[in-house]
Amino acid sequence: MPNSTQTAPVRVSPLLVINREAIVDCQGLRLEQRPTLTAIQVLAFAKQFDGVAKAITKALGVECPTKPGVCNSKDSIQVTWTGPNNWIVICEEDDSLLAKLKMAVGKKAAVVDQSHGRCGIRLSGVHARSVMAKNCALDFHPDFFKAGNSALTSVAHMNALIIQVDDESYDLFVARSLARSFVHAIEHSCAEFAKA
Amino acid sequence: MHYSGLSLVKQALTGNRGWTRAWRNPDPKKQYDVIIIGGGGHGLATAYYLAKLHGITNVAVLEKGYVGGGNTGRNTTIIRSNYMLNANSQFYEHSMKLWEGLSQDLNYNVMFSQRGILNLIHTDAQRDAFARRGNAMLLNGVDAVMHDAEGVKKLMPHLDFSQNTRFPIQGGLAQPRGGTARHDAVAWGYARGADQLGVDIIQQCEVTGIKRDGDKVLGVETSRGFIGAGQVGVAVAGNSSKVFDMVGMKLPIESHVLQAFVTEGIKPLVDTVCTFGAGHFYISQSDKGGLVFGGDLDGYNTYAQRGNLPTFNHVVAGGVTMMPCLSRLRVLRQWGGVMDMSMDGSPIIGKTAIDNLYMNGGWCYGGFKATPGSGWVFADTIANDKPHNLNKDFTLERFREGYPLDENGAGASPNAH
Amino acid sequence: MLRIECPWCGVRNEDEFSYGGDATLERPSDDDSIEAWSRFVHTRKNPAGKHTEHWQHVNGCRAWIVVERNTLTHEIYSTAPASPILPAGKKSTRGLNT
Amino acid sequence: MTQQFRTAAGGLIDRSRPITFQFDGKTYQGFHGDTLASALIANGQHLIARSFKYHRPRGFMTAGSEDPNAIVQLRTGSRKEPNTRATTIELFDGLEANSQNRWPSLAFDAMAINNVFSPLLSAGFYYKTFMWPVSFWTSVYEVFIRKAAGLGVAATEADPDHYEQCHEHCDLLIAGAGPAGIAAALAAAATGARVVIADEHPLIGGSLNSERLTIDGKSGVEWAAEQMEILSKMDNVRVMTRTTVFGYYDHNTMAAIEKVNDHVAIPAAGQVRQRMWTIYPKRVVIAAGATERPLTFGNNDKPGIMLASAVRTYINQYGVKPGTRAIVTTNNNDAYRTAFDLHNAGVQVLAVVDSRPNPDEHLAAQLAAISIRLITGKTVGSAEGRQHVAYVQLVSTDGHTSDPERIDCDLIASSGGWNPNVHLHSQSGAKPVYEDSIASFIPGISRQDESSVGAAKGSFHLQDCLDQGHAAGVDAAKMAGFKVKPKAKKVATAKDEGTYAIEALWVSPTPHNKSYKQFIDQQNDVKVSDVELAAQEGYDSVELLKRYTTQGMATDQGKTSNVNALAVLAGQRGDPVPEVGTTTFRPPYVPVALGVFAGHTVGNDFMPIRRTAIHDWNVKNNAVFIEAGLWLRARYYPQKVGDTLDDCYIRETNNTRGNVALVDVTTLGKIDIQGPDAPEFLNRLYINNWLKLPVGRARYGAMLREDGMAFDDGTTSHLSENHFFMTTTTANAAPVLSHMEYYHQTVWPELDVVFCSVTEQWTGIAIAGPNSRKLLEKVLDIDISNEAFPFMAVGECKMNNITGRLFRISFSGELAYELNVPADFGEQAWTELLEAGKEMNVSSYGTEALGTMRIEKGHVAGSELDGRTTVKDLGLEGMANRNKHFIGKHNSQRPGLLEEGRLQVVGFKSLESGRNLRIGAHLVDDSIKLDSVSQSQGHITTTTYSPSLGCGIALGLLKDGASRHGQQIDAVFPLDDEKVRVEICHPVFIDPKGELVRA
Ligand SMILES: Cc1cc2nc3c(=O)[nH]c(=O)nc-3n(C[C@H](O)[C@H](O)[C@H](O)COP(=O)(O)OP(=O)(O)OC[C@H]3O[C@@H](n4cnc5c(N)ncnc54)[C@H](O)[C@@H]3O)c2cc1C
Ligand SMILES: NC(=O)c1ccc[n+]([C@@H]2O[C@H](COP(=O)([O-])OP(=O)(O)OC[C@H]3O[C@@H](n4cnc5c(N)ncnc54)[C@H](O)[C@@H]3O)[C@@H](O)[C@H]2O)c1
Ligand SMILES: Cc1cc2nc3c(=O)[nH]c(=O)nc-3n(C[C@H](O)[C@H](O)[C@H](O)COP(=O)(O)O)c2cc1C
Ligand SMILES: [Zn+2]
Repeated sequence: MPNSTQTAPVRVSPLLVINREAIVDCQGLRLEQRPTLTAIQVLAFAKQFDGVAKAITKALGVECPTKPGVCNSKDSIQVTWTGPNNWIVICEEDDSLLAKLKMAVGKKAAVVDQSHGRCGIRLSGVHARSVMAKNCALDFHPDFFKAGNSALTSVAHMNALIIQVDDESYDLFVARSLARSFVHAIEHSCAEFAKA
Repeated sequence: MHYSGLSLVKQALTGNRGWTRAWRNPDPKKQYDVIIIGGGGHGLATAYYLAKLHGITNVAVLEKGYVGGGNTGRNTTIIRSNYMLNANSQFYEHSMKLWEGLSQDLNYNVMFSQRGILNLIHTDAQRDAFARRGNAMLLNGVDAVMHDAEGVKKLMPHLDFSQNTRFPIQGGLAQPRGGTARHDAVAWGYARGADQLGVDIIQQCEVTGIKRDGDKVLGVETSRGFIGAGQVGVAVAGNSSKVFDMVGMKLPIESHVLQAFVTEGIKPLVDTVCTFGAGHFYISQSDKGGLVFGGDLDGYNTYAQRGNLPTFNHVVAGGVTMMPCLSRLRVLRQWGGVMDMSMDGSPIIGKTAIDNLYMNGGWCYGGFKATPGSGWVFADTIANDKPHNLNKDFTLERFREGYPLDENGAGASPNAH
Repeated sequence: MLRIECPWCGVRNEDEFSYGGDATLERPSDDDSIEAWSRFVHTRKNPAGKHTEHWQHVNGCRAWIVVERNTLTHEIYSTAPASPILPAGKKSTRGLNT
Repeated sequence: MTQQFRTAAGGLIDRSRPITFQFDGKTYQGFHGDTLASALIANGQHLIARSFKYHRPRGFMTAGSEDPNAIVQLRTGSRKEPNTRATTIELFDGLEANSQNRWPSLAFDAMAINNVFSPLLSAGFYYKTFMWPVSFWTSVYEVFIRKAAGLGVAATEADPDHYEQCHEHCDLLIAGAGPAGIAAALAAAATGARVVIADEHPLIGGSLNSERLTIDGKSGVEWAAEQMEILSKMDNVRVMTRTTVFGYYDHNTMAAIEKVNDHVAIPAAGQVRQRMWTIYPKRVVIAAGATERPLTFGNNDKPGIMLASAVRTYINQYGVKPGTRAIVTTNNNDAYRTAFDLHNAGVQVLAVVDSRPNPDEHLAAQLAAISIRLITGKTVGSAEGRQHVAYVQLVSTDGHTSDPERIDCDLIASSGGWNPNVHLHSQSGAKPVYEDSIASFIPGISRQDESSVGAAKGSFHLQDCLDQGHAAGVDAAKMAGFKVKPKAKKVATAKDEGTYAIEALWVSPTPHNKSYKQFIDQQNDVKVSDVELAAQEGYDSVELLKRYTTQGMATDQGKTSNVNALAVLAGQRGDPVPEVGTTTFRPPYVPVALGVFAGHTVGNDFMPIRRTAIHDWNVKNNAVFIEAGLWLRARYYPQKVGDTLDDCYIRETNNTRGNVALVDVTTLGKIDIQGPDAPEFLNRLYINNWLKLPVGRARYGAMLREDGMAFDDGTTSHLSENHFFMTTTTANAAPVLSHMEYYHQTVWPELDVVFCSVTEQWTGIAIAGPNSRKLLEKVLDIDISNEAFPFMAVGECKMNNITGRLFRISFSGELAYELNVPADFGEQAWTELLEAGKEMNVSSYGTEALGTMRIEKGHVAGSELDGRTTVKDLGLEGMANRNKHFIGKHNSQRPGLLEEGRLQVVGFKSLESGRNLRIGAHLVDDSIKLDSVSQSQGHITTTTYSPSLGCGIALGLLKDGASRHGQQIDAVFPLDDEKVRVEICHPVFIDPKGELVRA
């Protein structure tokens, strides 16, 4: 048995090696990482969808969306529809969230920690929409995709969750193993705006 | 009329007025001994060998459009016999041998060009798989050479040999006798050859029904009326399910689209047929100078004979990655063919549940190279009413009985072969 | 480009989906013969015209869906969830995209 | 003496911005706004290329992307671009172009000798010869044919430029920004609809820029420029110039290529050369205009012979005079404009030759007013001259050809009528139909959400174009749900330009009825006689004709020639043109560079890389990587310079077997499964039993495909009630999850279970070797004694505050554990384990040692699970419980999968010391010679040198292998002419009873 002179573990996100404040930072465009998020997936069991949504709403104080393509948020918590029977709850690191959600949904849903499995990136600025259009086939016109909208789709040929944060910012979540390739691909499409 | 350099000169001197039709344009007779449905390479070759090798000349080939207008006229013309499983290996090697004398046999230059085929290797796992295949080929009497990167460079100097690419080239498995042929010429050569032996080639004649008396086929309904037949052979590739539906048979086949592309003509750049092992891409240069290339299936059932963009983009990304200098060359045309994808990726040639109805199909994207061999064994099967040794394993029953011939191990998912 | 409407996520490009083939095949029961099972796995209607097929929205919500599509023209007549029990997709009112 | 053929003024060129460029090594000057073609013409250079087959001198036939002749080699070095149309190249400073397919020079081309032999080189001649002697085909004929083929020369280095892709959505996409397209854009945009309008040219305006037309009282050029201003300023409009819509795909998906930087020498940093647009419009308006076709007469391919409309474009748009003494020859009204424009530009018009006996009186009067001679009922029978037209011979269209009139000239402006650009319409799946009144094809019934307007629809009257464009724009907006506001109701008004009338003339009679080369497809040198010959030989459907003669298969895809060709074929067959039909139109509308399709997913970015949390540590510690799917895995860890793969994996294996070592197993698929029916679901998925697995235990499982073949294997653990955790092989992680989702959603929806991938959440570390427990005891907070944590036990644990999961499972066959920790702690856990184990010399090991140990242990993996093997073949049949239902159960009982003679997994030991076995070797009886027809009885799937056994061992698949242990056989590798004698043995080489793992 080990003796317990333990130090708290430090989370190392896959993008931390990109040791800059922002990955891309120029006039009208910024690409930065959002390390050490907490991300919890909640999957409702059969016929429990509405009940689970209510439980989440109650536990978090954020309306849990029952419609596809919606992310509701309050303070730092984003609750996003991610499938016919599941959601993902994302916020700044919060070790208590997992237990809180498990408690809230009881036997109605599976609650799975994905905090280390997803890597968060924020793309913002007036050119953000153009960069999105180069990497994703969705329509980002403000009449069709605006703050509070989300989509699971393919971005730069990789699976991603997109959440529009405000008129000019998008949060992108990708598998941690792909994070560096993903950022690299997005950087490509920023190049024309990142003029020297 | 015999074709030769001399006949060209003679005709040139008389203003090329003397050339006669390559094949007649007969009206269908009331009855034939054998009707072949499908005027692609396979159907025409079958008719040719029926007449030439089995003396059966009261034969009609019925083609709904123009001869060679199916997959024969839209394929990337790669010819090889680099198969791993015995049944395939022996069949395709037989076909290869027929290719080697085909122009002379048909007196029609099919431009069979044995510039070799090279399958690139990028990973150890591929090297292992190709070693197994190459050794199997040699054991079957087929030529095969394993190259390291240096060896590949001699054959294809303009590939990306740097380490600065996602999947650097480690080597390649080559079949030097592989190559390409002029697709149209194959159809026309067989049509002309069969015609000269008395076969009726009937174009613009679509088979719309098959008339039966119990377990016996009496003939076919066509857009040009009923035509009686002693035996009927079906060689309609992507339309196999449609034709067999006329006798209520369901096949272990799905129809999928495979696309092909050609660039503007350029001076010789790609000397051999080359396939990229890290993506879906293969390329060769036609003797007109265009680079002919293709890749993966679009992946869904279709009879539309046209493909879509995602595959196009994906195929080209593989191409430019494999050979970066392709980037500035331009695509001239994009087209598609309806593939008869079988459940194990291997063909079906033989008898059916109906006595005098025979099937030739399930060619997937590999049937052009089979053309001579396919016609040869299909003619033999029809003439003798039993499969030849070379096609005895290509039965319809193999699926039920558990003898799939699955070169890729993809199982019963046609879009994965 | 096939544009397939996921009953939940809305219209998406074909490359977000993976193809699952004929959706009308009936899976035999454990008591059925090997013959029936072999037919189920291997034979296909492969129609020229309306085809009812499975697709999975793999790069999206991961739902399997049933698509009615014309194999001659690629026209899509309808899409629906494959699972009878997953909560239906109530489309977002906020964006037309979804 | 530069630019002596410039007009005095006018055109859309900027005369204040001269540009210097080179063609064939010679330096010229042009102006900003020129194309390479217009600049060369301004300098009197008409000879631009040699034809494909006969190497005939060729000039500029058109002023646009349809030109069959004017293709050159643009730029040099790695930016070399063969077959580039001089008529579309915007002039830039430093431009270098060269002529192609000629030797030694453009003016003197030795291959022009082919001209003399042309009767020998008739359509399809190569199919009839080069067959004897057989050996000459490869050594002589083919060499010659290949050398002769092709036009330009490709670069051989990598393209230094970048490309990208972009998506756009809109209510209306308009292809073509001529008057019709502009009118459509204005009308739709005024309603608020989202409009994209694209045009190939740098300016919008289409034919307005090359004609002298008037709209709303302004010149067409001015009007277009004003609309460009208006449209560009609207938020709901995207005006895309230099953008060609090249493909119409399913579900109204359009592809376009934007030439972002082709008009500069080198794109600026960060800029792409070209961009591909995938556009998803609700509706498409095709306003692509029409393409003029030439008249077909003797020697109609000489430099100095141009389309009548091209002559106007050169004069009006580029301010150059394509000649000094011109003949206009036509069968329709439109070409008269050319006579007026030439006259206006000060070029002498010797005659307008109209093949119709009774031309338009109004036009005749206009000609008379400026004293231009009008010759009717006649046409050009032949053009004469060496490298340029010097004179024409006129013949009567009624067949009277014996006394041709000779007129000396240096320019023939020729018009055979107009072909609406039905390409995109046709690509959309629709069928164009023949329209007698214009003697050409027009769009037929729409099959997708598109309509054609203006010249693309066969309407050649400017006001009609404007009206139709406007109406189509309004309709599109309405269909997209927009209300039409009053200001959107206004249509521009054009000054009347008279009407279009034509009497088809497909082939001109020749002087004295002599045989002349009358070209149809100028790039591929297809002549009228070739079409006739093809028909004579039975290649008499359009498609056969095309393939036999190569008509329409060149880089221009027959834009100017197809209709002429099929009319000739129709004549030959004695059928009306519509009965002959057209060939199939296919994308792309113009040739498009491969680079643009690839975008930036090329080279290193061809596919993304998946990295584990240990990746950076691996890099720091000199790991050599290997690809596994998209993952990079450490294969082995060199310790010092010169360490080979063998040195490393033997060292790593020995340290594992004898001590303790760590391997990163993150890449295995991991699936979280929860729900009351999870056990039942697993029970149907796997062949073995899952209903009674206790909490806290793992079990090895195997699953089949529905066809009965083995699919995947791995362990699944029962974490807590109704909560399971599955691992899959790296390769099958995604397919297995999809497979489970498929069965759950479509086959067994009644089972209450959910699952999701957690592959990314966890870093997996295997700690293997006799000292593994000792090591873990140092760092973990739980009791892992054999009693408390036996083989196949599973439990939660903590290591230095990192909460993880511990699994007592073993791939190596040693006492081993797998520790999963949240991935952001992966590297920390890994280094802490190494740190803690330092005193016991713990090391890391890579996939090579991992593989060695799995072979020694006889564990099957991907090379045996190759999709062709059954669990019986793999020796796992004992696991199957056939009293329950599971996927693949029935098909695995097909006779062929059960019978004797199948390949089964066995082990092999080399019997020749020092000689290892090789993967891919085949197993044959010793009597076999290496080149005889296969007697292969199986093959070797995986091999290694076993440090534990001190010899080469292997696993393989051998016919009836299970019953042949102890026998000998040859493992042959004919690719390298090798043969090794081997002993067949049980696949488990080490610890067959599994005592180590349970220790
Ligand atoms: C893009 C592409 C690339 C390919 N690349 C290669 C390659 O590189 N190498 C290779 O070996 N193979 C390749 N193939 C496969 C190969 O082209 C085919 O397997 C082969 O040509 C099939 O020949 P066939 O004679 O059986 O069929 P087809 O040539 O398709 O002939 C069948 C004929 O039957 C006619 N028909 C159909 N229904 C009826 C009816 N009811 N009545 C009358 N007639 C009917 C059709 O019109 C057609 O002409 C490729 C295929 C495609 C589409
Ligand atoms: N005989 C005649 O009298 C005759 C014949 C033809 C045209 N016209 C005149 O020409 C005008 C026709 O106007 P219009 O607007 O229909 O055609 P247009 O020719 O003026 O404009 C078409 C535009 O579309 C562009 N284009 C074509 N295909 C494209 C593609 N795939 N992608 C992007 N751009 C593409 C062309 O480059 C051109 O700029 C009218 O003034 C008409 O009177 C007259
Ligand atoms: C090997 C091969 C080479 C080809 N080369 C050319 C070519 O150089 N130019 C061309 O226009 N088409 C070429 N094609 C394509 C044909 O024009 C045509 O697209 C194809 O035969 C399919 O017919 P479809 O498009 O009429 O349906 C080629 C086709 C093949 C199979
Ligand atoms: Zn979805």
